[in-house]
Amino acid sequence: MDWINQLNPTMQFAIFSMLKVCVVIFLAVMPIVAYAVLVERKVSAFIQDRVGPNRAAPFFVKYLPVVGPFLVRLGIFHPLADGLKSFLKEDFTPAHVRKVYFWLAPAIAVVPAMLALAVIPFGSTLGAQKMVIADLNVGILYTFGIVSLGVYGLVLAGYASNSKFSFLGGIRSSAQMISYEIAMGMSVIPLFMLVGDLNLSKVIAYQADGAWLVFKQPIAFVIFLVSAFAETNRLPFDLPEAETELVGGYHTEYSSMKFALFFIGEYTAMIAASAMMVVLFFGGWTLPFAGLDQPATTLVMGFAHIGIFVTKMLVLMVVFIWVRWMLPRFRYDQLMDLGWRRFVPLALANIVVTAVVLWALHAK
Amino acid sequence: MSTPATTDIKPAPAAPPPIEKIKIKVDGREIEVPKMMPDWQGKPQPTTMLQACQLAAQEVPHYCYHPKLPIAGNCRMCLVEFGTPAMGPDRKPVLNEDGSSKIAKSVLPYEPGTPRGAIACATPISPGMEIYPNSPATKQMREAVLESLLINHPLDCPICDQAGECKLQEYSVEHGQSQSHFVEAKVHKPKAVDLGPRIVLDDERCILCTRCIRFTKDIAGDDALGIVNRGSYSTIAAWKEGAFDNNYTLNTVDLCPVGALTSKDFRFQMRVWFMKETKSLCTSCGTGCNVIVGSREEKVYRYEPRQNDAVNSTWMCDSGRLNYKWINRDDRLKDVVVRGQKSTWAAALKEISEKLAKAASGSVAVLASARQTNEELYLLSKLAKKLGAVTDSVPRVGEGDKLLVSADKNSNTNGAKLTGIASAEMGSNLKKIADGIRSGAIKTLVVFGEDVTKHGIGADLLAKLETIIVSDILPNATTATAHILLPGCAHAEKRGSFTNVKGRVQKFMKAVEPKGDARSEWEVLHELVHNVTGQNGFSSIEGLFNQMAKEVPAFAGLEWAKLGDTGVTVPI
Amino acid sequence: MIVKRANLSFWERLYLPALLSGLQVTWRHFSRTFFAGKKVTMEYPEQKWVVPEGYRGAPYLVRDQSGDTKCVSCQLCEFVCPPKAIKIIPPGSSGKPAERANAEKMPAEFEINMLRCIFCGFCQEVCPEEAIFLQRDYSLTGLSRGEMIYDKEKLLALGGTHAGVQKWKHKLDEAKEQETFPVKG
Amino acid sequence: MSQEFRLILKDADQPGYTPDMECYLRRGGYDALKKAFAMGPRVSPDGGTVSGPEKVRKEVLASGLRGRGGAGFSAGLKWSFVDRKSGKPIYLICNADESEPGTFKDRQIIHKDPHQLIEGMIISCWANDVKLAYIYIRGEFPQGAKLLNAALAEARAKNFLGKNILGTDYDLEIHVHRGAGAYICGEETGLIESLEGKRAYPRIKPPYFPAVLGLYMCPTIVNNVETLCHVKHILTMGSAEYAKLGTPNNTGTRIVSLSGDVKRPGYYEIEVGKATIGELINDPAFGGGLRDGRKLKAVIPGGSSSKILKAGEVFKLNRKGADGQMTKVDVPLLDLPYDFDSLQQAGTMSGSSAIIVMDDSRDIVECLANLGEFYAHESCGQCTPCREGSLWISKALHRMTHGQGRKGDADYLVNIAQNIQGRTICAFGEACAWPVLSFVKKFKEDFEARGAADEARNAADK
Repeated sequence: MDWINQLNPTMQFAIFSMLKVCVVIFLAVMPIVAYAVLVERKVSAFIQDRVGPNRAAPFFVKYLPVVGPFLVRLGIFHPLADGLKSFLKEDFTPAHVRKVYFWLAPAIAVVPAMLALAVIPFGSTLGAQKMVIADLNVGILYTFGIVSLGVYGLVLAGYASNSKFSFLGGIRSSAQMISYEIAMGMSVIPLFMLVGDLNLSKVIAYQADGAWLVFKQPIAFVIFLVSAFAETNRLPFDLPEAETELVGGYHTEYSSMKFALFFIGEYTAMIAASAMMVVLFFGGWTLPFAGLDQPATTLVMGFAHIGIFVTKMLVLMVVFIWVRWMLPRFRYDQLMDLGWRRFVPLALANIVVTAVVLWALHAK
Repeated sequence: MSTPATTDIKPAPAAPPPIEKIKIKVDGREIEVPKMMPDWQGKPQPTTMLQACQLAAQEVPHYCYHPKLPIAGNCRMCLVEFGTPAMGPDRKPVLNEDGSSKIAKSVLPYEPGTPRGAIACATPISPGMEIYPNSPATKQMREAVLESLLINHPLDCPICDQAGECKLQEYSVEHGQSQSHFVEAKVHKPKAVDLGPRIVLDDERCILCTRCIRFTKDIAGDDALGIVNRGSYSTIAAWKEGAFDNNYTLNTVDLCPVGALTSKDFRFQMRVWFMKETKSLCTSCGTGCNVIVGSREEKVYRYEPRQNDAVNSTWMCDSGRLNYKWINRDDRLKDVVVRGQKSTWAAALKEISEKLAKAASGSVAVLASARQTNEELYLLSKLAKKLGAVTDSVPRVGEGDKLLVSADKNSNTNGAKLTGIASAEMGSNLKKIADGIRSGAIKTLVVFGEDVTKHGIGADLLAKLETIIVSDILPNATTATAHILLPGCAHAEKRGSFTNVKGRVQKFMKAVEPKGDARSEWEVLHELVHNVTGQNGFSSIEGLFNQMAKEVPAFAGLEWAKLGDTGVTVPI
Repeated sequence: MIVKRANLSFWERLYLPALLSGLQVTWRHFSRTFFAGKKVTMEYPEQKWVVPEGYRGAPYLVRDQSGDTKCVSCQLCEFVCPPKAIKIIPPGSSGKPAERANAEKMPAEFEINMLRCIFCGFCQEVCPEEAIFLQRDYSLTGLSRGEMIYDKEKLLALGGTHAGVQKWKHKLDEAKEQETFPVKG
Repeated sequence: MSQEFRLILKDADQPGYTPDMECYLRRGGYDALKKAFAMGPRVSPDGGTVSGPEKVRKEVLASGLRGRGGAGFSAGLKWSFVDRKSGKPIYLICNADESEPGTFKDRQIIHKDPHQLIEGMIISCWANDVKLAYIYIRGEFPQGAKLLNAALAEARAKNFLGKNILGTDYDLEIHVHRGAGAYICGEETGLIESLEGKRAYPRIKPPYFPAVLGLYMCPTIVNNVETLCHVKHILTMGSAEYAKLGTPNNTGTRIVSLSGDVKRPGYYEIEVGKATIGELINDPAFGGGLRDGRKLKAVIPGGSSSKILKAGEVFKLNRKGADGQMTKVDVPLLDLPYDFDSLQQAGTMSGSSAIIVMDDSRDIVECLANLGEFYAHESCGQCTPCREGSLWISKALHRMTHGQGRKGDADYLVNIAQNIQGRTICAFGEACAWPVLSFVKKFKEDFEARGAADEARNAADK
């Protein structure tokens, strides 16, 4: 491993970043996306008294005596089949679309969501490496900046499809995501007023010292949570797709892998939102007992921290899924009303109150 | 109030004697009806209650009555309750308190409480009469008659060709009762009786209205049908089995209000409710009988006569009616063929246009068919005029009869004459054309819808020609020799107009799509005329007709829209 | 009718209790299925659904007791069929005579496009001969579109026999009793 | 006690009387014709003066002679309807198609005294300016047709027929036409159609009133055999004298055909209204009573198509009292005078004056079934209600008489019959419906009991 040390620090940083990106994206995010879909299908099935996917069985299953059928019934292989299917389906480009944008849109839908994950500290340290791809000082600003790009994918898809359904979906998504970005952004300001730093690792450190921010800023959490639903276009805010009204919304005209990219984008955004919430409100990789709130000193602890983080994140994702089968879709005016007339004033008020409290505490 | 007129009033031209009107009440509404109305032969006869009800827009159901047949009055379906002004012992009308005359409803003489109906088809109206076509008594009479008609009816609508246009079905729904009291065994009569070469009779379905008998005897003049047996066992029969064979037998199928008489040709072919009905004309002879083409999914299934009192009343001959099968024939010309190679319209028309534009005056002969429409013949004559071509068409003379069939077997002889495409004596130019070809003066021959080899221009002459342009519907010796072959349309596949032997210009509509690549000749010709003469015209049949009406003196003043469904007579 | 909106209290207007109860409902279903294994799903190819009486499955043609085709090619089903799945070719005047006595007509061809069929049952309802019945088949599969167009032979084979009133036979019997009726053939 | 009064059949049954000319002339035959011809010079119809034929017509009208065929319509009035200005020839047809069940009076005249009919016809023809007349005789009367043809030949030989009859400028020819055997040929328009060579389908009225549009679309008079015979007697006796016979408005004599369950069935000529039904049945001069031990059940008073009268019925009749006022009087069946008006007031008709007597051994349903079968067989089949209804009635009755009756069959029959009467082209509808209506009305309990018994038995059998 000497050759690494012989490189200059910039190159080293680049190589490690690449490594982390690859590991995180292809070993963590993609499987999580794939299995999140399975979980979504299974959970929804259970909530609806069904059994969910339990059919896909690759050839080798028959050689696994007890485990094989169990895994099949669990639906473990369905995500694989889904992925394969996405590649094999006909990639149809309708004649009437604007081709460049049409091809561009799915990529734009995925990339920002993945980029947002870069600043998430998903563990303390593993050896010498900090478990974050890019430990930026302005992590949260970066996140918001990147996330707000996500809307372009949807708007472009809607525009490029040259279809009324897609177009309506695109328009709705732009209005919805811009609206809730404001509430979301304002909701986290009190956090940083408390922490005094924009680096997300610092936010975790702050929480490790005291209580989790969800307890200190419950209003901020509620606004952030709801806005996260809206930002990720999840039910009850899935107006851009709204199957019952718009066929498929912005992705009506998409098929095959291009469609799958939208899907991946949505789930990645969900992961990013969950991860962000874990970092901001639930103490990140820490647990307030058994000394788990200090940076890892051993490899075991490092993996444990990653495990803690991932577990918290998955729980939040299940909440996403759970809520989906509980609430019906909002009407467009209700959505706007909630965003602009409830959450924005509430977030503002939260900032002012926090500021006043902080001023009062510090004035002593 | 009014001052006496001071200006001299010129005596008005003698008006036709006014038709005397009678005031009667139909279903409580007072209307004025003429005292006399034409009967089945068109002679004025006292207006009947049924005619009065029709004028009052009140439908009186009937089976045996037909406006074009003598009245039989045997079905009793048109029984209606009625009343007449009551007469006092002094033979003066009894008045109500308000001064209106009191109406005595007609009752059974021996049972004064029971209303007595009169058959509306034969009972003349009288002043002050009141007709109750919707009264409970009238409805009860209809119900009873329908029940009687149905007790011995086999109710085999599922296998009956008439189902869907059956008056028994229609009236049962409208006027019948939902169930019958009848519990006895039905009377059974012969089924599928071979009445004549084109007619099958199902005696069980017959309601013995005798329309067929009256038509055959009084209109067709062939007393071939009659009734045998008595009472409920009565059956229609021809005087000898299979002897009902005049040329008008199929009209009895139209006349038959039920499915007793069915056409062998249409038997079990297609249910009538699937039929698309298109107003058209029969092209089998010069009479130009108005027909309705029944088609489904681009296939012609039958012709039926359409009423036009100026041409065919409500009848048509069997030979004309059955002359539709060639439309569905498999060997129809379907492709544009240029010198044996399948081609396209664009290419073929371009070539023809160029050839004709270059042709020297007099080197072209145009042979049109007197079975083409006025519009086509007009366009052809325009083209011929530009080219200085010799033109003619072929006369066809056959046998006519007294009723409808004309001896002229061309459907548009007068059209060919009036548009100037035919020579003064049709067919006299044929020899001239033949001579022209023989001498080499005529180099190009344009033939529309005729087999010239049968009319004096044999294969040897055709071989001499530089270009033979043929448009036809079915293959023949001429189409086989054509250099450029254009597939044409049957009249059921296009729109246009014909001028019949009496000079009546009548239009017909498109019933089915042309087969294969075939295109309406007038569209093709329109394009050719435009290419060759440079004249622009109309690309719609309406516009084309109106343009023709302006340019052809005989059609002056006509318009497509003015032709209506029954046509307009022009001087010939 | 105008329904007045209920006046909600502040607590209710927060909608939080409603949200919680919603979560509770979904949780109850989730846990019942996940832990107790109660489910409504029937796992189809292994478990076959027993079709109840009156189920509207695939329409087939039936034969009568004597094994004759009941259909007389009246084409009412073709007319009434909303998706135009039925196509009947009548025998025509020169077509093959009917197998059974007295009813002169039988379809020359009878096709149902099972891909088009919506199993509405109009054909059965309209049939004056009780010749077509929606039967209990719900699993119709084929590898090509052509395969899914069932012809007369197939429909009759699948339809089986339906014992009912033999209308035409009854007519013929009645007619034979009446001696004046000429019975041919 | 009533007596027969023989006018038409006065000579016929005398011993030694033969139907030939000699015998007829011996007894004053053709005197009436001569008397008629003597009534005045034949002048053209537009002559203005009252001509001889017109005098005869007036005589007949004044005599009050009513048609003996069934409807009982005034013969003189019928003649007066004839369209004499059309310029078309006028025809006279003698309706000898006597086929009403129970009726056998015309046959007696034709068989026993054909010349009487011929003389009556010649007078009637002369009175109506008829140049060609027909005798339409029933197909089942071959002997009658033979006798009539022989008689006509004799008359021609004696110049009672043919050109310049008895030296006048009057020409007349009479032809005998034999029907082929159908009840409906007795209907006057059906008869005309049959005579024209077509199916005997009655014509629709309007517009085909025989007096205006009859045979070959010319004005036509159709009279019954007996009616035409009476014309001769009116001429012989004079109308005033003739009108004294019988009762007012019911003048003359009638031949009554008495049949059924009486001891002496047969034909009896009576003065109209001078004998009651009871006398006709029970008087030794007529029927001589029912057979021993039997009781009267019902009487059909005027041929099978007239409405039945039940034994013991009492009718309300208009009677002129001593003060000239009309009063309602109760008259029991047996006291009902046998004339046109009384029977009409009793709700039936004298029809062809054929009395059918039924005693208590008769099953009323069987009787009606018999009549129903006749009418179903004889319906011509032209118009719907009668064509289908008559067979329907017959089939229903056949079912009832074969143990398959139903309780509701009485109303079932009435319903069918009511849908026939008054809705048909000719009076056959009534002829067919009336027996059913009257039988069921008067013997409803018989029908219902029978139906109920059948139903109960059939239910037990199951």
